[in-house]
Amino acid sequence: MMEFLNFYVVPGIVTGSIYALGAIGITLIFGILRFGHFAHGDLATSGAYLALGATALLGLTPWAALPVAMLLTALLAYGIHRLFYRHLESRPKILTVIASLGIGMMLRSVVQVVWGVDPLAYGSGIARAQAFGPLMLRPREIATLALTLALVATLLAFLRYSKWGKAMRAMSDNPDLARLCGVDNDGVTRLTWFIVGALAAASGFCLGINTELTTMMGWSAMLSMFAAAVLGGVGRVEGAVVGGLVIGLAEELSVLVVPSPYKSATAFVILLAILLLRPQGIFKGKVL
Amino acid sequence: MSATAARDRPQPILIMHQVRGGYGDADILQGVSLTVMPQEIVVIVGPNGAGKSTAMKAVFGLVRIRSGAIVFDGEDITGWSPDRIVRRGISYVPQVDNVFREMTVHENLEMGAFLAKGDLSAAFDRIYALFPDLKAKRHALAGDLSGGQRQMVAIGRALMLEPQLLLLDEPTAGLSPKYMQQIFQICRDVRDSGVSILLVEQHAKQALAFCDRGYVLATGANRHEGSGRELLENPEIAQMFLGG
Amino acid sequence: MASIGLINYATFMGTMIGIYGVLALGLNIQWGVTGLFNAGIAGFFAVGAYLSALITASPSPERIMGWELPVAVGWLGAMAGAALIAWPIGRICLRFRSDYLAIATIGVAEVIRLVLRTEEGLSGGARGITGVPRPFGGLEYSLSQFAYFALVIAVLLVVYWALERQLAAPWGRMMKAIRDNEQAAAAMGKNVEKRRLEAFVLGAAVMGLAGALYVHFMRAITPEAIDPMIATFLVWIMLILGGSGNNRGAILGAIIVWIIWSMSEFITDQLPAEIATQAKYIRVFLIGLMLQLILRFRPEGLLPEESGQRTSPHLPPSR
Amino acid sequence: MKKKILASLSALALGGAIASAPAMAQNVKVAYLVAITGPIAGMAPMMVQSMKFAAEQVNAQGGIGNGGKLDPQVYDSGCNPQLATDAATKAVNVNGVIGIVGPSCSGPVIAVANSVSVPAGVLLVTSSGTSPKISTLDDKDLVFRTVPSDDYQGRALARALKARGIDKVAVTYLNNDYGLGLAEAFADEFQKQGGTITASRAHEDKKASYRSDLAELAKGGADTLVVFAYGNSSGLTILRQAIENGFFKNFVGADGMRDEGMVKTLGPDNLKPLLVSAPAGATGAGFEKFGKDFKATGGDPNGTFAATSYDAAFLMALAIEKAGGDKAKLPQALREVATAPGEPILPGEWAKAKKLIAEGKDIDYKGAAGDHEFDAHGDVPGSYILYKVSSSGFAEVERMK
Repeated sequence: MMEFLNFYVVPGIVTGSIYALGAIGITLIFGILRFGHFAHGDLATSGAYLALGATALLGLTPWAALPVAMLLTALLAYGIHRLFYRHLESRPKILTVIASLGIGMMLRSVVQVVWGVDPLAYGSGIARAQAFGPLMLRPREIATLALTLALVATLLAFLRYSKWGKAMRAMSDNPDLARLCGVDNDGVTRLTWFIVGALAAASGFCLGINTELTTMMGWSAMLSMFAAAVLGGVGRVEGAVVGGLVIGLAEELSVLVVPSPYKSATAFVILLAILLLRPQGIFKGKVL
Repeated sequence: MSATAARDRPQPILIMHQVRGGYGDADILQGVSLTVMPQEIVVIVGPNGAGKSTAMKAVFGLVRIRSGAIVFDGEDITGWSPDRIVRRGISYVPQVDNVFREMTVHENLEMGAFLAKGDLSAAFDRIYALFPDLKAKRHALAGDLSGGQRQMVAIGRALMLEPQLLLLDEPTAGLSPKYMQQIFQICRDVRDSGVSILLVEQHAKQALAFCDRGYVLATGANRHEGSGRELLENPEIAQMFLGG
Repeated sequence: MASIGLINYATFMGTMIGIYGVLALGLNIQWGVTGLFNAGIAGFFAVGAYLSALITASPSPERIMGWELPVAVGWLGAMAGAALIAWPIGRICLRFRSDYLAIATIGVAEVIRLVLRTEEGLSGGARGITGVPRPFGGLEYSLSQFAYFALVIAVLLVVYWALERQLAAPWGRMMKAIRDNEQAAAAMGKNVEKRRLEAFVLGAAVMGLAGALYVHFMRAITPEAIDPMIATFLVWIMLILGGSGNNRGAILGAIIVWIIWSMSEFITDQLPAEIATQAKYIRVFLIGLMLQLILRFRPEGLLPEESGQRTSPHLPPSR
Repeated sequence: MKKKILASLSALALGGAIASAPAMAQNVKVAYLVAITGPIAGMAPMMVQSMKFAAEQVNAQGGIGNGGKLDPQVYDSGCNPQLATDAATKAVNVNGVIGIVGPSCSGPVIAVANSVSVPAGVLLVTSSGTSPKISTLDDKDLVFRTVPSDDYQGRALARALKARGIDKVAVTYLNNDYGLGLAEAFADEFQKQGGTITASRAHEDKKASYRSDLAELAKGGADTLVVFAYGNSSGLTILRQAIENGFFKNFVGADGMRDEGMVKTLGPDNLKPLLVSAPAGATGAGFEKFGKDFKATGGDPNGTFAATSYDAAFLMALAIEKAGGDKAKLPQALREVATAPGEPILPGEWAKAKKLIAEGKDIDYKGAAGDHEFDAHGDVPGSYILYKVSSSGFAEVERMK
């Protein structure tokens, strides 16, 4: 039983919260800007490497470098929007989806040019687990969970109580009506990209600190993140969190029933099942 | 002119003069003219495809206008963007999707006052006084309300910025007769609080009975105008919508 | 012998262009004509390649099939197999906007890759399948290359001709009508979902055929060939650059992009060793940038769709 | 490059007049096809560097033939058959190389051999294609490799573990030709020797967590885990998570796990229970000499496939010298310079080899990664060393048989 908890459930939740941070970004873009953002995984990769750059250049500890990376990635995300996506706004959304596929490729190759393709790590050595009763946790896992919790709580509070958070929800809910109310479309878009960039960086960072940094890490995780977003219900932040946890757990538990190489297929199977049975997701999100 | 025009008022709050325009290349509006006086309920009726909703959307800057002019409160607002028009004092309630379904009633009203600065409590008090039902449901999601309540939320949202003119696009569509009368009563209350109302109605008979003045459009142009009673008594109109 | 060498290289390049041209034609049915975003071209390509290999190669104790049937049977099998995979995916995803189809097809390609890598008994696993016969494979090198090149071009032309006919038929006109104005088409009583599913499956079959052409050219297939960059992304760039909705545009795109892609290595080879490694990644970056620039400045592609029905370029059904 | 294309084009126009010039008076082009991009891109820089190092030594010590130079052209094979065949076609047909060193990864080797190099009669020596399938290609004796088939290493490792008294192991392997080949050969031999494999599971790389995999593997009760993966990829993550969670007491890997970066990342102290095997020179002298020389130029002789890549490049040069630049004679020449009997030649001894070849004497290259006594398939039998982790990297434990 404890083995099950420590080696299946705990890693599943940690991985799941990493997916959740990514899925929130995907769900926000899907809900507010209304397109699937296929550069999201690579945005997370960029964030992870920017944190690494900050540790190297500024001499920060990894966790101190995280806010720097979140800020830089937020700017990066906004910059990508300004340079590329914005010009496609008046066109069918699917063109932006295609563009994002190319942006992902560009981000990846920039990371490969700057940092090379060898796996890198924020620090050396290993961290043995500490026992909390029968539960075995590593400090970085606790930190990952705490960070996810803090970011999600902050975001939910922002969306619930602040004027601009409500504007974002209004845009996601009913964009035409939001415009009739005088909500500044560009302002909400800008804000969305900042938030999405920062969260993507956090997601990439957590993935990096729990394993290693590789240039393909984000691309590999993207399918799971999308599945999490759709599972939770498109446009639903709390849905993305639940979806992320479900996908993370499902992937870890899948080895009990299928050969390990098919771990990556778990997310896909869940995605297809949810599209087939309940396309609006657990939390009744949008169906585009 | 009608009896109401005899009241002593300086000038109309809204003048739409010979407006032509539409969405794509085709013009739906083939020259529509109408006026709205302060504290007046004006209704636009007409058969399907007559351009009723389009005429209203033209006021709110949602339609490409090819020729003609729209003057609001003495200022030419032809070609303005919707958010500028909102700031100038016109609110618009679309026919469908006119609430934020995922947000609470209170948040819906808040969004209506998105452009306002400062304390909103007075505005909330005003709206909740007008719609006591909404106050009880203030924390419910708008999407969970009944159709009539949703319409109230939409109108309440539009009134948050204290507009001078309220545009309502078929507010009673799909409502039961009971709710329809309730909405009409709300319109009167709103008018009496000092706001002019221009609305498009499918239920011509009931609408003409309650409005101050009405316009009948057909194929994108004015056909008849007059007080509600005059129009109701016009045999041609009765033939057009009501009897047949 | 430089001259023969150049001809050999041109033949190789022409064959690859032919194969990619077929892929681009397949994508054109799905995206250009119908507005379906398939981001898992590699998966259908792989199914075609593996099936044709299994049908035509000699049997091996390590895996199934190996029927040594004629290559033409392999090609038909490839098309049928890819279509069979596409059908359920289309059934599930075509109800939604194309973003869902995109993520689902990325997933399908990934699962197909996993299956082909893992199931040794099916696909030779990570080691793949070797000893796939090539038509005219017995000839001397240059001659054999040229003969296969001619065959690929012939197939490309047949596919092109068949698709042009199909598009000129009521089916094609209906597809464009659905893409440009789904509501209107649906109102006319056409079974939109069924037509779109047909287009998706037909496109997948053509992609499967491209996979078959590829595997007989290489005489072997391993899971590495199913690379999203090489087998999916490059095809997208080809179609968008060439002009989606236009079959000739798709082929032109295949020609230009493959030449740029292949020739750019001659340039990066001239760079000093220290940055030569990086240059390979810069090449990928530039391909991505090229896509952005086309989307922004010439979204209709080099050869825009001819029919005047469209009000704006690239107008897939929007929901 | 433009110039090259122009030159080729003018040659075309002149009906190939240029092509008739004597071959040995000028430079000889060989292609180095390395997976600079793609899944094993991390190993590529050291492979390229060691190949180029071989070419530099050749050119510094008299070059090829009568004053010619070895002109290596590096291509990206991307660990992808489309890219590799494209690159090989360019190399053979446009740039006129007479031999190919590489490509990396077995899939591309098979594709290039099938569709380019064998039909065109070009010698191919791969330094990192380890699939047993390469042995059985219908290659007209044109495909060789300086890296042993996975089969040898897997079996040698199985015997070595058994000899050290390890009877019960669990195996996890990367789901590609490298991992699979090793795992199968290992399992076959280990069981033949009477050992027990409690669990054997493939894994995909780039996953964030392998803990559930590890838990499954540990269920059989073995305290040794054999990891056939790369130390700069999933191998690193698996070792980290196994050690952190206290799965297994001992770890065993093959050459893919002999990764200095991994030791640095996890810390040498934590990796004390790790043993890895890697191909070695039969006498050790070859590797020692290569190691010393290569280190002096800033290379890492222990880099994965660095030694085999060096040998492949150096052997290619020796064969070209022996064959007098005649493409058709290359395979035969390669066998002659690589196999006994003959005067032993160590890595870097180009001038000596050149002199002996000129005198018509037989030579026998004893390389950095082994003696390279090619068998009928063009394969080399592996000889391996078992290493443990020390504070300064990897230290030899014993030679394996």
